[in-house]
Amino acid sequence: METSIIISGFGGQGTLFAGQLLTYAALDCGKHCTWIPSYGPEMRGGTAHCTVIISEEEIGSPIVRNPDVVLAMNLPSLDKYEPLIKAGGVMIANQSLINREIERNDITTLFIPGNDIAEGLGSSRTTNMVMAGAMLELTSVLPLDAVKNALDQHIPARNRKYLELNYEAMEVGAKFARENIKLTA
Amino acid sequence: METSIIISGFGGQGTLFAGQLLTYAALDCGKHCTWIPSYGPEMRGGTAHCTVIISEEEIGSPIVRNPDVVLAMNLPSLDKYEPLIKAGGVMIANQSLINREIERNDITTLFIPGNDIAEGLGSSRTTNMVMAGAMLELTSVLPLDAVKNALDQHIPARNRKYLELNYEAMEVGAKFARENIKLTA
Amino acid sequence: MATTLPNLVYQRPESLSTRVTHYCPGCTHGTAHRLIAEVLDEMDLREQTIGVAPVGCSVFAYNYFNHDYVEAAHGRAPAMATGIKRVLPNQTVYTYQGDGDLASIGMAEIMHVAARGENITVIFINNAIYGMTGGQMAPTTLPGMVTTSSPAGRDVESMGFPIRMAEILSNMDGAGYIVRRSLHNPANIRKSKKAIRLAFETQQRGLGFSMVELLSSCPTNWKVTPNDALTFIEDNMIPTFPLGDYKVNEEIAKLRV
Amino acid sequence: MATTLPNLVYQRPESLSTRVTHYCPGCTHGTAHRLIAEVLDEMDLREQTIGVAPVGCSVFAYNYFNHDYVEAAHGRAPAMATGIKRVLPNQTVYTYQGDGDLASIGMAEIMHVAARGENITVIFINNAIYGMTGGQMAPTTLPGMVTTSSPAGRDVESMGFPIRMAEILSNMDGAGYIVRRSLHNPANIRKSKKAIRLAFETQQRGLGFSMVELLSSCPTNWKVTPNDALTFIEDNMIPTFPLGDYKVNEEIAKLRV
Amino acid sequence: MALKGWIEVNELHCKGCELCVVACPQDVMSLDMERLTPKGYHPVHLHAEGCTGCGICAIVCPDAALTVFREAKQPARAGA
Amino acid sequence: MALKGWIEVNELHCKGCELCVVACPQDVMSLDMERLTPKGYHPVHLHAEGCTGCGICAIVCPDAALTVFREAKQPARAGA
Amino acid sequence: MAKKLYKGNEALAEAAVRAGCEGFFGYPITPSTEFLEYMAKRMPELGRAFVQAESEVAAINMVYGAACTGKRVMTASSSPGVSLMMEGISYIAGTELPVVVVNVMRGGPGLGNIAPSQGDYYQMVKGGGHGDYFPISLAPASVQEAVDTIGLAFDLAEKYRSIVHVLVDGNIGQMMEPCEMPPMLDLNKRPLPDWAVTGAKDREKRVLSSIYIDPAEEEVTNIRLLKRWMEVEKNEVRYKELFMDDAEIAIIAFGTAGRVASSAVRQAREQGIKVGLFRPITLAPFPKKQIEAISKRVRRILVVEMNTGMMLEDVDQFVQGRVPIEFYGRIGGVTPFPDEIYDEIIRMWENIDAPAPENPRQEWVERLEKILAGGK
Amino acid sequence: MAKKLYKGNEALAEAAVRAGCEGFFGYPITPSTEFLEYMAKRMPELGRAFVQAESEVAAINMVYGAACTGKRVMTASSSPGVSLMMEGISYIAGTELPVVVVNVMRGGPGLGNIAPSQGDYYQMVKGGGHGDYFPISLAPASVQEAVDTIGLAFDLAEKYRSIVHVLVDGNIGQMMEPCEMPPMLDLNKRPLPDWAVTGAKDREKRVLSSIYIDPAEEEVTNIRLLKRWMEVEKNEVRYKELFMDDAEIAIIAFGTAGRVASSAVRQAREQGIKVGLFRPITLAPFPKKQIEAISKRVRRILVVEMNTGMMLEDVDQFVQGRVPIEFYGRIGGVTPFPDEIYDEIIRMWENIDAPAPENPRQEWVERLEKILAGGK
Ligand SMILES: Cc1ncc(C[n+]2csc(CCOP(=O)(O)OP(=O)(O)O)c2C)c(N)n1
Ligand SMILES: Cc1ncc(C[n+]2csc(CCOP(=O)(O)OP(=O)(O)O)c2C)c(N)n1
Ligand code: SF4
Ligand code: SF4
Ligand code: SF4
Ligand code: SF4
Ligand code: SF4
Ligand code: SF4
Ligand SMILES: [Mg+2]
Ligand SMILES: [Mg+2]
Repeated sequence: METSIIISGFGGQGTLFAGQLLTYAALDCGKHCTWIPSYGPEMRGGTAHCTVIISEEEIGSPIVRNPDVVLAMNLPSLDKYEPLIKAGGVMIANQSLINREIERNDITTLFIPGNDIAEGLGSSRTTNMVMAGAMLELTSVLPLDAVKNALDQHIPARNRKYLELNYEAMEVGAKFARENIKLTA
Repeated sequence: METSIIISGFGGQGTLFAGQLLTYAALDCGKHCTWIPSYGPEMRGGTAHCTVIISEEEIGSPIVRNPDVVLAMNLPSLDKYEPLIKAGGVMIANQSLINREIERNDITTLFIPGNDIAEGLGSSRTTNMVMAGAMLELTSVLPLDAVKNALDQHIPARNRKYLELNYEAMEVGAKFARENIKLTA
Repeated sequence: MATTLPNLVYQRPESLSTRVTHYCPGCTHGTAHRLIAEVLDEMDLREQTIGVAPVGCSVFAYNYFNHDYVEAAHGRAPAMATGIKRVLPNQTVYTYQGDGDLASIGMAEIMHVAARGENITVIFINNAIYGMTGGQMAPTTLPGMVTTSSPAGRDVESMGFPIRMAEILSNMDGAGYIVRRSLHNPANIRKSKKAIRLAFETQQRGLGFSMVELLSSCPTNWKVTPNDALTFIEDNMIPTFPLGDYKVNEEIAKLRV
Repeated sequence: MATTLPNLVYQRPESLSTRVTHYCPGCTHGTAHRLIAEVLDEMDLREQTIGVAPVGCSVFAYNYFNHDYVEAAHGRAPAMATGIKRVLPNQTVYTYQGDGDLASIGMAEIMHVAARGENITVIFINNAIYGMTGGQMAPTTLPGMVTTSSPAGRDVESMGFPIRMAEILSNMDGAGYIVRRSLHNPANIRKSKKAIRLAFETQQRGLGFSMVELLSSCPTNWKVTPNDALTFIEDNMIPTFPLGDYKVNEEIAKLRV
Repeated sequence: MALKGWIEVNELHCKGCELCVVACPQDVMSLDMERLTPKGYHPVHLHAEGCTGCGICAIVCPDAALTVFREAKQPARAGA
Repeated sequence: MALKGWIEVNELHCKGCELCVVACPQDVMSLDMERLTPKGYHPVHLHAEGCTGCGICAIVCPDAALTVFREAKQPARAGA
Repeated sequence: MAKKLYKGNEALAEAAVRAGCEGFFGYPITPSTEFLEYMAKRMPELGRAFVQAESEVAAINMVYGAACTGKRVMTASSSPGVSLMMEGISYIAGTELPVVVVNVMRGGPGLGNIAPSQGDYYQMVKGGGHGDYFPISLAPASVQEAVDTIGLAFDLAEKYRSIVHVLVDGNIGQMMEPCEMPPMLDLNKRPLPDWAVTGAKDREKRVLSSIYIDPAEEEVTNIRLLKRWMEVEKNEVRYKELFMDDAEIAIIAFGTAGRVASSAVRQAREQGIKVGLFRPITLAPFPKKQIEAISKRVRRILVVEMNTGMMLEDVDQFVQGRVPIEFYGRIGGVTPFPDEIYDEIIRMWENIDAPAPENPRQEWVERLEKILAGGK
Repeated sequence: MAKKLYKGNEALAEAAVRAGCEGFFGYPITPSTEFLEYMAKRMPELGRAFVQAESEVAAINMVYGAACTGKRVMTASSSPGVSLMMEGISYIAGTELPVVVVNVMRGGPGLGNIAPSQGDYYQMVKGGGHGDYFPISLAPASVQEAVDTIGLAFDLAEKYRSIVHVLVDGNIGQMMEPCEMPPMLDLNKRPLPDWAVTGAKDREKRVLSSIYIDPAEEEVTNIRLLKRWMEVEKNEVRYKELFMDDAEIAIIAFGTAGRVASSAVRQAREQGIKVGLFRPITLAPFPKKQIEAISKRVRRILVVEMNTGMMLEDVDQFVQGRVPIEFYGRIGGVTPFPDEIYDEIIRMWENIDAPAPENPRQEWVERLEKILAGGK
C-alpha cells in the first residue's frame, strides 16, 4: 500500500515542514518514505508545495501526478489539485482562505477553517498542524502519536515553547474532522 | 611527380624562410605546394625545420617521413635525416658546421661550405640561399629564376638592400654544386 | 515622456515596465531600478540604451525596464557589455550587478573592463550577501556576519576580508567615475540618483568606465524587517564601505545636473 | 647546505636544480629563479616548500628548482596554491607567475587569494609582454608599446591602460606584504632578494598574503639585446611601475634580515 | 500655510514593506489592514490628514507604487 | 692593497648574454669567441687581470653560471 | 546503524565526509547549494579544509591543488558551474589525479532554470573538457544509492588515478529519504600515495603536471590513460535490473528517470505486461555487454531520459539494430510522471511487433508535442 | 581571383573578415595565435571591433554580447582555451545566437602540448557545455577548405541561429598553402535579424536571454532547438569521397587525418588495392546515412583519427556490425605519416575476411605499442 500526499499553500504557511514531519513519522513507523519539495528562485511569496510518499515497499517515483491525499492551504492549491486528486482520494481544504465549494464528488473532502481554529488556539502559525491533524484522522496513513513524537524530535529549538500548542492544534484538527466529516463525505 | 623537401638547421639560420621562398616560387610556377614548419614553445635556439612539398597533383599529407631532398644546415639535422631520406634522394649538407662524412651511398650528397661561402660573399646570413641555390642546381624541382623572382616579391623590406647579395648567393651555390657534385655522386 | 499634470510631484518613470517585480517587500533592488529608470527618462536615453542583467536576484531585471536588455552569464556582464559597446559604440550600455556577481566570480571581468576604460556604466548592488541562492557569504559580507555558508559568522582569517570594489577600481587609469552611495534613506537615495546620472553622463561623454556602488538591503537573508535592514546599512555597512567619490573625471566634477 | 670553501664568494644555490633553463640568453626569469633558490637555502625551506608553476615562459620552472612542484592551469596558480596550503597548512607554498598569467586571465584568482589573506607567497614577473606565445600585449604592456597584438602600439583608448597590480593588491586587508622591485642591476637585484626573503618570512609567520612584483626583461620579444633590455626596464618600465613598498605588515617592517 | 498634497497607491505594485510609512515626515501613512493586494499584501494608505505632497514616500518606495500630487500654486516637479 | 679574486664559468649554463660583462666593475670579462658551449653559445671568461672577487657578475647572472672566489684574509661570503 | 532522513545534497556531503574527504572547495549554485552549506558547517568541525571559492573556475583549481597532496578532495556544483570546470577537469585528468566532482544537474542550456534535468550527459559522460580523457561517471537514483556512490567514487578515483563524476539531478539533490550512513573512514589508516606532493623531505623532489611538450611523451601518457580506462571498462560496470528475466520490453533509464520508470514498470507488471527495467549506475564505463545481451533477448527497447536522447545514442550503438528502440524524454527541467511512461509501455506492448521507428527521437517529439498540446 | 599563399590561421582570419565578421574577441594561445594577431591588424584597418580579452571566458562572453546585436562575430582559440568557453557557448546556444568558434586543436588533456591533435572531438561535436544543445561542427582538411568553411559557418550559424564550431588541428593552423579568397561581403547588403538588440528606437523593447525559469517554457525551447537540429541533419551533411565507388576497404577520417590518409589511399591504389576514403566535413550533423550505405557496400572499414578513437564510436553506431571496423590513431600531438596508414591498408587487404576485432581500440593500442617499441 502506497499513499501519496501533497501539501500546498503560500510560502510561509509551513507546508514544507508539515510534509517533513509526516516523513519523519513514517520513518519512525518503519515505512518507506520520500519527501520532495517544489523549489524556486524567489526567496519570498509564491506557492510552496511538497509531495510525501509513504509506502510498505520501496518507493519508485518520488513525484505523482494524481495524489491520494491533498492538503490545500489556500485557494490556488485547491484549484490546482482538485482536478488531479485520485478518485476516492482525500482533500483537506483550508476554508479560512478558500471561498468556494468543490465540484468533485468522487473524493472525500473536508473543509476546515484552519486559520480560524489556529488563531483561536492563539497562533495562526499552527494552521498546518490543524490540517495535518484532520488529515491523520481521515486517513489511517499514520498514527497521530507518531507525528507528535516526530514533532517533539524535530521542532526547531526556537519553537519548542510552542510544542504543546502544536499538539493541541493537531488534536483539534483531528476532532474537527471526526465531527464534521459526515457533512461532506 | 611530387617532391618533398626538408630544410633543417638551428633557429636563426633562415630555414623556415628558405622553405617559404621555394613554396612561393612553386605557386608562381602553377604547381601545388605546401609548407609546414616545426613550431615549439621556446622562443630561441633549438632546431627549426620545415617541410615543403611541390607537386603536379593535389597534395595529400603535408608531412613525409622519407623526404626526397634534405637541406641539412647543421650536424643534428644531418644526423636526423640521413637515415630517413629516400633512396635516390638528394642531401645538401652544410660542411661549415658538419665535421663528418656520410654513410649512405644510395643518395646524391653534396657537401657545401655554406657559411664559408656566405661569409666570403659578405654575410653568413645568406647561407640558406647558398644551399638553396645548390639544391636547385641538383634537382630540377624549380627554375632558379622563379625562386629569385619569389625572393624579389617576398624579401622583408628591411632586407631589400641585400636582394642582389642573396641572388649572388644562390648563383654561387648553384655554381658550386655544378662543379663539385661529381666528387660525391 | 508622459505629459506631467501641473500638480504632479512624482510618478512612475517611463523607463520602468509595468511588470511587478519578484523582489521581496522592501528590497532596495527596486529602489535602484527606479533611479536608473528616472535617469534614463531625464536624459532621454531609453530608446538607445541596452542593459545587461546579471545572475542574481536581479536576473529578471530585463522584465522590469522598458528598454532593450540582454541577460549575462554569472559575473560576465562587463564582458558582454564590452562586446555590445564595441560593435554599437553609439549606444548606451550598462550592466546591473550584485556583489557576488561582480566582486566574486566576475572579478576579472570588472577589473579589465575598468582597465580598458570601456565606455560603459556599471550599477553595482552591494548587499553583502548572495541573495538569490539563499544567503551565502559574499566577498562583501561583513566580518562576523552569519550567512548560510559562514554559519559561525565570517571569520576573516579563514574566509577572507570584505572587498571594497570602489576603492580598488579607482586605481584603474581607465576609470572615469567611481563612487559609492547608499539606498538607506531619502537623502542618500537622492545622492545615489545623482551619481547614476553622472555615471551615464561620463559614458555619454566618452570619458571612460563609470561605476556606482550602491549599498543595498536584503531583508530576507539578513532576516530583519525592511526598515531594520535600512538601519543595518547605516550602522553596519557604511563603516566598512565608506560612502564617497573615489574617482571623478574633472569634466564630470564640473558638471551641474 | 653545501659546505662552503673559506674563499668562496658565490656559488649556485642548492635549491636550484642543475638543469639548464630554456630561457633566452639574458632573460631575467633566470635571475628571479636564482634569488628564490638562494632565499629557500638561507631559510632552510627547500624540503618543506611546494612551488606552483604558471603557464608562461616559466611553465617549466618545476624543472629548475630542487623542491616539490606542481604546474597550474593558466592564471589559476593562486587557486591551486590555496588548495595545497589549506590541506597542508604547515608547508611553504609559493606561486611563480607572469603578467599575462597573473594580471590578465588570473586576475580573479590573485585578487581573491589576497582578499582571503591566504598564507602563500607570489613571485610576480612583470615583463610587460606575453613571452611564451611570442610577444602579444600584456595588461602591463606600456602605452604605445608595439607587440604582435598591438602592431601599431598599445592605444590606451581601445586597448586599455597598464595595470599596476602591487598598488591594487595593497588595498586588500588580507595582504601582509606587497612590494615592487626590479631585476635590472646589481643593487636592485639585491633589493629584490631581500624582498623575496621578507615575503617568505611573512608566510612563515602567518601574516597573510605576500607578493613581490619583479620588473623583468624579455630581450627576445622586446627585440633588444639583454643589456639594452635592462636599460629599457630602468628608463621605460620603472616610470610606469614605480618601485617601492605598497603594504608591509609592521612585524615584517621591524624585521632585520 | 502648509501645502496640501495627496498620494495614489498602485496596489498592483505595493508590497506593504512600510518603508514609506516610516519615511513619511507627516506620519500620515500606514498599512490598510482591511485590504489585500492581488499579491496578498496589505497596501499602504493615508490614515490621516496632513500629507504635504513632499514626495518622500515615493523616493523611498522600492516598487514605484506611489504617485504623489500637490495642490500647486506654482507647478512643481520633484522626484528622487 | 686590491683584493685578488677569480671566477669559474659553468659552460653548461652560460649563454653568453653578456650581462656580467657589462656589470663587472673591473671590466675584466668578455665572451670567449674561441669556444662554443654545448648549447652553441660563446661563454664568458676573464680576459685580463684584476678580478677582485666582488661577486657582482654572479649577482647579475640569470643562469647561475658563475662561481666566484676570493683570496680571503678573513673568510667572507656574499651573494645577491 | 539506523536509517536517518536526509536531504539528498546533505546526505551526499556527509557521505563524502565519512569517505575521508579532507578538502571541499565549491561555489553556491541551486540546486546543489545545500551540499556546500553542509560542508561549510561540517568540515571546520572536523578541522578539515572548506573554502567557498570565488568561482567554479577557482574551486576546481583549488581541488586540483589539494588533490596533488594525495588527500581525498572534491567539489559539487550544478550544470553552468560544471561547465566552468572543464579546463580544470581536463588538467586533473591529464595529471592523473583522483578527484570527485558532483553535478546536481538542472535545466539548460545556458542559465535555463533550476529544475531537475539529465541534460549534462555528454558533458559528464563523454567528457566536456579538451583532449583524450576518460571520466568515470556514476548515476545513482536514490539518496541511499547516492550515499553509497560517493564512497565508491573516491575508491575508484584512487584505484585508477581518475576523475570521477557523480551525476544526480535536482530531484535527488532536493528530496529527503531515509538512508544509512557508512562509518567514518579512519584517516590515519589511509596510506599516502607515492606520487603525492608534500615537500621533498628526505626524498627526491616530486613534480605533478599535465605538460608533455614532446608529443611522443604525451602519446605514451595518452596510451597509459587509455589502457587504464580499458581496465575500468573491464572491472567496474555497475547497474540494477527490475523484472528483466522474462521481459519482452526493456526500459533503459538512469537516475531519476530510471526510478520513475520503475513505478511504471511495476504498474504494467500488475497488468501482466512483460516489461523490465535496466538502470545503468555506471554511465561510464557504459554497460555495453549487458545492453548487447538484452538486445538479443527482448523484443523492444524504450530509452527514457530527462534530456533529448543522449544515452539513447549509446544504447543504439550497442543494440546494433537487433530490436526496435524507442525513446521517451521530458526536458528543460520537467520530470516525467510514471503514468507517461506507463502509457508508453502500453503503446509499445500493443504494437510489440511494429517496425523500428525510422528516427526514435523524431517520433518522440511528435508524440510529446501532442501530449503538450493535449495539456497532459 | 588568383591564388595566394596563406598560413592557415591567417587564411581563416581573412576569410572571416570577408564573410562579414564585424567583431573578433580572443585570447592568445598556440597554435591559433596568428589568427588573433592577424585580426589585431586587420579589423582596425576596416573600422571593425577587435579586443584581446583578458581570458577566453571573457572572450566568449564578449562574443555573446556582440552576437546579441545581430552582427557576425566570432572567436578562435585552442583546446584549453576552448574548455574555458563551455559555459559561454552553452549560453549562446540557449539564447539561439549565431556564433562561430574556431578551435585549432592541440595535444591534451590538460596543458599537454602545442602539437596538432583531434582530441577535442567530443567537446566540439557532442558539445562540452551543459544542457541540451546541438553545435554544428565543421572539419576542413586544407587551407582552402578552411577558408570556404568559414563562410559556410557564418551562413549556417545565421540560418539556424546556432553555434558553429570549426575544428582544425595545429597542422592546418600552421601550414602555408595556396588558396583563393572569397570576395568581401558587402555589409550594407546584410539585413539585420529581427531579434537583434540594438536599442528600442521606434519599436517594442527586445530581450535576449537563456533563462526559462518555468520548465514548461524551457521544454518548449528545447524542442524548438531539437527540431531545428533535425532540419540541420536533413539539409547540411557534407563530406568528400576518394575512390569510394568500387572500394572494398573504406577509410573514414576527418581533417588532417583524412588528408594524410588520402596519400596512403593513392599509394595503395597504385598497388591495385581497392581502398577508398570517406572524409566527413560536417562532424555534426554526422553523415549517418552515408556511412550506413558504405557499410553495406564495403568489406572492411578503417577509422583513422588523431585521438583515441572518438569518431570511431559514431561510425560504429551507424555501421551496426555489418562489416568489421578497425581503428588506427596517433595521439598526444603526433600526426601519422602516410606510410603508417598504408601499412594498415596492406594488413587489412591481406586479411580482408578476417573476423571483426573484438575491440578495435584494444587491438590498435597493441599494434601501436609494437610500432613505438620498434621505434617506427
Ligand atoms: C556559474 C554559476 N555559478 C553559480 C550560480 C548560482 N548563483 C546564482 S545568483 C548567485 C549569487 C547572487 O548573489 P549576488 O551577485 O550578490 O546578487 P544578489 O542576489 O545578492 O542580488 C549565484 C552564486 C550561477 N547561476 N552560475
Ligand atoms: C587557457 C589558456 N589560454 C592561453 C594559453 C596560452 N598561453 C600560454 S602562456 C601565455 C601568456 C604568457 O605570458 P606571461 O604570463 O606574461 O608569461 P611570460 O611568458 O611573459 O613569462 C598564454 C596566453 C594557455 N596555455 N591556456
Ligand atoms: S533575497 Fe534579498 S536581495 Fe533578493 S530580492 Fe529578496 S531581499 Fe532582495
Ligand atoms: S621569451 Fe622573453 S620571457 Fe620568455 S624566455 Fe625569452 S626572453 Fe625570457
Ligand atoms: S514603500 Fe512602496 S511598496 Fe512599500 S509600502 Fe510603501 S508604497 Fe508599498
Ligand atoms: S508625500 Fe510626503 S507627506 Fe505625503 S505621504 Fe508622502 S511622504 Fe507623507
Ligand atoms: S651573465 Fe651568466 S650567462 Fe650571461 S654571459 Fe655572464 S655568465 Fe654567461
Ligand atoms: S667577481 Fe667582480 S671583478 Fe671579478 S669578474 Fe666578477 S664582477 Fe668582475
Ligand atoms: Mg548580493
Ligand atoms: Mg609576461
